[in-house]
Amino acid sequence: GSEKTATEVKKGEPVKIGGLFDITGGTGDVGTPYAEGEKAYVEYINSKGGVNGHKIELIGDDYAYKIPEAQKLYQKLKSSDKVSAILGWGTGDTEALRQQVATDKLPFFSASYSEHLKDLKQSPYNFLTAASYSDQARTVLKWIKDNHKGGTAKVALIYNDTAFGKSPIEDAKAYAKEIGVDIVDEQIVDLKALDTTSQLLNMNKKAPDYAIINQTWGATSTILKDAKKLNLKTQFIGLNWATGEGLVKIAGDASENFIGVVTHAFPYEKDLKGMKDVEEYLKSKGQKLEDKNQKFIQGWVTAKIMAEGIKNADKMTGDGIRAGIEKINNLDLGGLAANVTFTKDNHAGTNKIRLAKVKNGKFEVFTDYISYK
Amino acid sequence: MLKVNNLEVMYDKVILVLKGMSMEVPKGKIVALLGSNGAGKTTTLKAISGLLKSENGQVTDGYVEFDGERISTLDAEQVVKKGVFQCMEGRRVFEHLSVEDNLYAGAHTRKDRSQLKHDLEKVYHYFPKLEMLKNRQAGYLSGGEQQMLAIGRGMMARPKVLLLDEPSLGIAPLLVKEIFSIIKRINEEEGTTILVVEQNANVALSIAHYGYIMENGRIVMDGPVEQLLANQDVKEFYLGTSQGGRKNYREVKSYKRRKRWL
Amino acid sequence: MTFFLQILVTGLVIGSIYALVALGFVLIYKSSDAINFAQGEFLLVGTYICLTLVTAYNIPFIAALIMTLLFSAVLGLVVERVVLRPFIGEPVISMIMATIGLSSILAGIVHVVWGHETRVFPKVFPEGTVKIGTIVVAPVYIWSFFIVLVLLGAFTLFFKYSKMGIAMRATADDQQAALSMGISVKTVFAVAWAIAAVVSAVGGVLLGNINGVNSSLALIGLKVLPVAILGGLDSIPGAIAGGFIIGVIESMTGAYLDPYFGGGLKEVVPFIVLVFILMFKPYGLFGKREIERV
Amino acid sequence: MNLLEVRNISLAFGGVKALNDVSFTIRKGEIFSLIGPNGAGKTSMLNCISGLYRPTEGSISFEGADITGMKPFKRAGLGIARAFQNIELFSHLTVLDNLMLGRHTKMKTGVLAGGFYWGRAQKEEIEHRKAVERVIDFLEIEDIRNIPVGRLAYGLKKRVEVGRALAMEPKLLLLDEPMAGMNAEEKEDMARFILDIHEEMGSTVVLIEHDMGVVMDLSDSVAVLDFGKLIGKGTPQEVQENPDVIKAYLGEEQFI
Amino acid sequence: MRNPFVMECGEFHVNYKQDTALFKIARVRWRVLAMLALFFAFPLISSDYVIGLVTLCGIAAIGAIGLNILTGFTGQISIGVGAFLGVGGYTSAVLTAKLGLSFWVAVPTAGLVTALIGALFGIPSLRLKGLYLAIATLAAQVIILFVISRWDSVTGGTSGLVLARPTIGSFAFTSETSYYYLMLVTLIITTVFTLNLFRSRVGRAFIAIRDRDIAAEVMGIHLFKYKLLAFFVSSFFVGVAGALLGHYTMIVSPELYSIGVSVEYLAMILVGGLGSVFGSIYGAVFITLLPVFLRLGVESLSVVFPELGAIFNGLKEVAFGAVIILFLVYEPEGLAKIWRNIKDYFRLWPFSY
Ligand SMILES: Nc1ncnc2c1ncn2[C@@H]1O[C@H](COP(=O)(O)OP(=O)(O)OP(=O)(O)O)[C@@H](O)[C@H]1O
Ligand SMILES: Nc1ncnc2c1ncn2[C@@H]1O[C@H](COP(=O)(O)OP(=O)(O)OP(=O)(O)O)[C@@H](O)[C@H]1O
Ligand SMILES: [Mg+2]
Ligand SMILES: [Mg+2]
Repeated sequence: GSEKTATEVKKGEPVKIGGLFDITGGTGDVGTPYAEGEKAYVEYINSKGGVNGHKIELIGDDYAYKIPEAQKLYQKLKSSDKVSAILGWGTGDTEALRQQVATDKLPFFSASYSEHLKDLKQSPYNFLTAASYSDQARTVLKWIKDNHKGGTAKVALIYNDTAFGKSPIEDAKAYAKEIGVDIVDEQIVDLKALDTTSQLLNMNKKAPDYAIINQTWGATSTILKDAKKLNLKTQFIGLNWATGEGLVKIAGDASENFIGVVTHAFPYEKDLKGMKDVEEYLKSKGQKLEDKNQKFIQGWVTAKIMAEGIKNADKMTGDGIRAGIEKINNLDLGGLAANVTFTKDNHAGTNKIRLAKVKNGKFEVFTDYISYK
Repeated sequence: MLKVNNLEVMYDKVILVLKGMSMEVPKGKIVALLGSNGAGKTTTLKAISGLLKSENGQVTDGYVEFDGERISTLDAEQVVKKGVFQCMEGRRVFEHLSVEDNLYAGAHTRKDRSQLKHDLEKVYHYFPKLEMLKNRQAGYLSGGEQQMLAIGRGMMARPKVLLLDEPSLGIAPLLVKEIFSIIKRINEEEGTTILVVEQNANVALSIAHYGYIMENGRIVMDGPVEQLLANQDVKEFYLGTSQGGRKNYREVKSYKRRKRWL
Repeated sequence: MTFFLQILVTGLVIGSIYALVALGFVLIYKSSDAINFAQGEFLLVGTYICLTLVTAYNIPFIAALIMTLLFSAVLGLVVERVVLRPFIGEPVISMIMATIGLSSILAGIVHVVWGHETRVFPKVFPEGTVKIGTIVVAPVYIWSFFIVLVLLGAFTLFFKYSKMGIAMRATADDQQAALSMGISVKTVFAVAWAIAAVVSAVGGVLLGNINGVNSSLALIGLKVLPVAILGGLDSIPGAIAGGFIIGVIESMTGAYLDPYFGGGLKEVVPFIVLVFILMFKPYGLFGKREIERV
Repeated sequence: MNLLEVRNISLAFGGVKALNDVSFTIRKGEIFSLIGPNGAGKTSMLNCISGLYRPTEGSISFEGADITGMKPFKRAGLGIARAFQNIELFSHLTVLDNLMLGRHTKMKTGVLAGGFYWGRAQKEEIEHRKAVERVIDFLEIEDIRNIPVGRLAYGLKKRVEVGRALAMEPKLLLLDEPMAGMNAEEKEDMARFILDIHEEMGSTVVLIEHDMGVVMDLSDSVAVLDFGKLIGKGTPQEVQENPDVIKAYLGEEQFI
Repeated sequence: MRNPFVMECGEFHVNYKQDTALFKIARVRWRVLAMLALFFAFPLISSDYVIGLVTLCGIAAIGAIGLNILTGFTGQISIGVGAFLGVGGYTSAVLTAKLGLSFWVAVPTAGLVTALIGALFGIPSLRLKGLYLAIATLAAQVIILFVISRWDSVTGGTSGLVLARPTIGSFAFTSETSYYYLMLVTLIITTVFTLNLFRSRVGRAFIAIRDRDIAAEVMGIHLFKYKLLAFFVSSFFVGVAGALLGHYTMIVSPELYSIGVSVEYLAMILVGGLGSVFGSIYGAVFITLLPVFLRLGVESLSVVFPELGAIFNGLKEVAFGAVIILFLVYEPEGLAKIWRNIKDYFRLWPFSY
């Protein structure tokens, strides 16, 4: 048993892409629409005739957010299905597979935007399709710096004790120092926290003007509710996984005035050019944009970038697709996300984000795509 | 009243323990069931009381009849409701319950709850020691006290038939006498029918009306007590006496007589 | 001082939720000596049922809650009948493993029926906060606090005096002997599971009102295990005390230690305290000790 | 010479005084019986001797050395072996393995040697196997040596338990009601074993038994406990005639 | 029916050495050899994917044997295996990646370090029993993971560490096949070691403690020492498994060692059979492959009913739970027992009566 993995795909044959989805696991609430978005785009592009005469076949499965399952599923995708690239999901599994995808030469997109995936030496086959968590945090800090009135802005960081949660922290602190924003406090809040009173009270002793949250919806909502209960004056700003329709739903009133980092468009931003394709696809399925949420768009966009890479590829192998992705230059995503550009020495597609504020139970985007640079 | 007919019992679908066991317990009498270790006495009782199922045992042939009704397919709790109550081997008191709660547990199937207080008094009347200990945790009682509790628990169920499995096990001689005299009194005063399984043949036969002897899964001898007491083999193997009165254990090394029925 | 009191009260009210969930463990353990690893999923199912009744069928909350409790009771009965009945008389470890299997089954069903989207209760408990002096508490927690106290009383009496309560304790001690008393072990288990499911559902509905409902709610089950152990697995007052103690320790650690350790100690310290206490009280604070005589 | 000296032992559980100022000595090579009503503290006394209970007061010495605070496993090393009132065998192990466990203190194989099972470990295993086979022969349990003890009938279990204690080649053998639940015939067998052990192996035996016939026939001396107090001791004859003992334990009329 | 009192016909052991042998009967010895040959030849006929899966099974089996030593044989329930796997993985990662030691030194060292930490967390077993002890091991799980994710300077914190595949000289174990052999040899050593252990003094003492600790103590077994020893030996193998797993997947991170992993290992030994060495292996294979087969099933069903994909994902969990329960109901003694039954059946076939 020593056959090589995916050989070159012949003309006219489908290109196989592997998918690692979380449907039933800990992040199933956002993983499910994300996976749907990816599948939807693939179906959409195939209905348009595929790319370069290849249909795309997305072979994916639920790994329930369990890393060992992800590893087994990856083995299968690689050895059995012989896929040429992978659409992954969480931070843990992306990390766990980083080395292997490099050995197996399979380009890998995940929904985890850890800064160190930028490091080409460590992770030559990983790509970041949206602004990294660190870039998100830096941009937020920059925005604070630019918009804060009266003295030096005091900022607290709230995150959880996982690779995901901690990912932007060091970079954020370094950047804050650089631009002259005070990081006055850090609080760790568990992803499943029932109560954050002690953290918030401690934080409040430092009286921060802003608190940047890198969490998922559940924990963010708990924080916002407790903050409301304790009547805190701090402005909370969440990175992309804290942001989304789900937060408003769970936190209710407490989410008013919360500011979120928006990496991908909300389906209700119907005016966006890119939303037309989505609408068209959904119509063909008898669905409406209103049924979908932002994570669907995120999946859609991710798959779209992958398809673009395949389009640019000279050879239909993992390596070839990587080269294809590296040729993407200022790909216009029709406003669904910031335009992306990849090169041989840059696998981070963008560092731009938008910011949105919750008004009357709805995220309203109030900036253009901005960046700290 | 209670009739066991040609009963066959198997454990684990493999080990045949009862091989055609038959016996009868007449109403209002005390019947003793004797037999060596592993003969299947406990198994017989369990087959009657429906406790086999929870031990992976099953009745493969024959039946048990109580008041003309077959009970060998019933669940344990139904058998108790019908009025057959087994005091299990080794006392099996509920260790973490108080003595009194143990007694209440015994009355679990009783419908006439208003009578409980009265019956409790009665148990305390037969076993005054239990009253003194009523709030103690049963697990810390001494062996004899636990045995009293086990029998008292049986009384609380007001059974028509009480099955006693080795009530003398590990009990000091004086107390054995006391317990058996109480068993006799319960039989006489309450009219409870009693089937008692014993190793201590002397004491069992001293209160019983009728006796059965079992070996290897079937009855090998039965008869009224007087008749059994007169039997040479019974004397030798169960009563531990021979022609010259009690044998001395220092001298038993010399010879062993074969049992005639083997 | 206000800071301290706020932290203390927060710990107590969170503790009351822990206590509620821990009660479920205790009830199962009291009748079968087993730990129910599906406790979290019971809680989840109950919560979803209530949620569905309220949101999809527009049934008033109280009525929905009562229906949920009835449903939970039935669920407990069904689970006992279908899944756990065969384990009567088997070693406890098999039973525990079966509950792990059960948790997977329930999680799967929840997923098929309700998906993974986070859902939210419509406003059931009054909005805003309750102020006790300078301290603020969310109303849900006040409710939970009182429910816990009521259940504590009710169950204590139940186990001490009722026929079923005695039968349940007896069964936990010795199933065979209980059978020989005419105690229907099946009924005992069924009742225990039904009650445990009901208690969990109450806990779940309260939790659901705090943070919305999705499948990760089930994780509370594992989180509360130390609470049940600390109090003593078979002790109802133990579960309550354990809940409050762990709640307060967590809250205090979060407030006073986390700042020095970079946070996160809050989740760990209860375990350290737990092991420490167990070394002195090997059966928890109020657990019955194994009677070992030779 | 005194093998064991028990001096002023008291033992209390909460409020319950299980033993109250009990003293006696056991001479080397005798069969010593401990009798008394249920709950008198006989088993508790054995537990004190084998180290499972720590007496609240008093001291115990074995071969002249004080062992009051010593852990049970160490006492086993000194040569104190025990068979229990309610059979405490290792029910999933075979008869052979149960007996081999009796040799535990006499063996040395550690984890590594055992795991790799190289020369010395194997040799030791075989050597002790021989010793165990002698016990098996002695107790006439050859045919069951490979059966897990959980499956054995009661009487055989009792015998295996005595065997396990014997495998320790004890200087002092403690037997807690070895004949309970046996019929006359089986009691005779067990009595024969106890006498043989005593004669052939020279072990000193402490026997707890409720069957007065057995006690009176086998013992060299007898001690009687009641409510944790020693109410009489001496030869069987003396004890049988002691009025306190008769009142508390034996009763006026004797069972056959 | 086979009479349990009669020995297998035609086999006589004339000395104790034969009678204490691991595989007493010649035919069994042959069968074992044949199985071994099969395992060694297996990669030649199989795909990388399957070899990879079997490698994962094998590594899990080493860990499961380790856990079984503690839980199945010594009766000390542990829900901390996950974290001990982590200790093994991390130790090896730190030793190789940070200190530059060789894999061949690092893995045994990882075993030893895990063993020591295991023994440390075994200390509560002095006083705690049963489920209470189980929770103390759960505490170990939580505490160890906390330390791992906080000790950034050594462990790389939450983002973990990257490991390399081992090398001998210029040969690197990068292929699935080569790593498979590495696993296989380790598994064989583990298995033989454990089998030996339980036919000699220490192993017997472990079982005695499980069956009846008080009696064991009276037999001269130092309970505390032996319990710690059981934690030590058990954790050693778990640590080795963790290290092997780390080098196989080439990554260690705290999220890999969650409580879920601990529960999964418990499931392995329960389904396989408590107190059975081969059972641990069957159980490890079963629990590792069950999701794979369920996924296969779902996939083939999805081809027929593509719309029902989401439902199938839920059903997968249902099936997983149901299989475990059915196992426990129909064969509480686990796969090992089923295997024995099959053997018994064939041995006496056609006279199985
Ligand atoms: N649950 C069981 N599973 C398998 N075999 C059993 C079981 N219970 C009893 N046996 C076997 O059945 C036989 C008869 O046992 P039983 O307990 O009925 O005997 P007994 O006459 O009561 O003996 P004793 O006087 O020792 O109590 C014994 O050989 C015993 O090993
Ligand atoms: N571990 C314990 N905890 C509390 N009380 C105990 C304990 N062990 C024994 N006792 C108490 O000590 C007293 C003596 O018990 P012990 O078992 O020594 O009696 P015994 O003479 O062996 O009686 P039997 O003949 O019934 O076996 C009893 O009252 C018993 O309840
Ligand atoms: Mg019996
Ligand atoms: Mg005693």
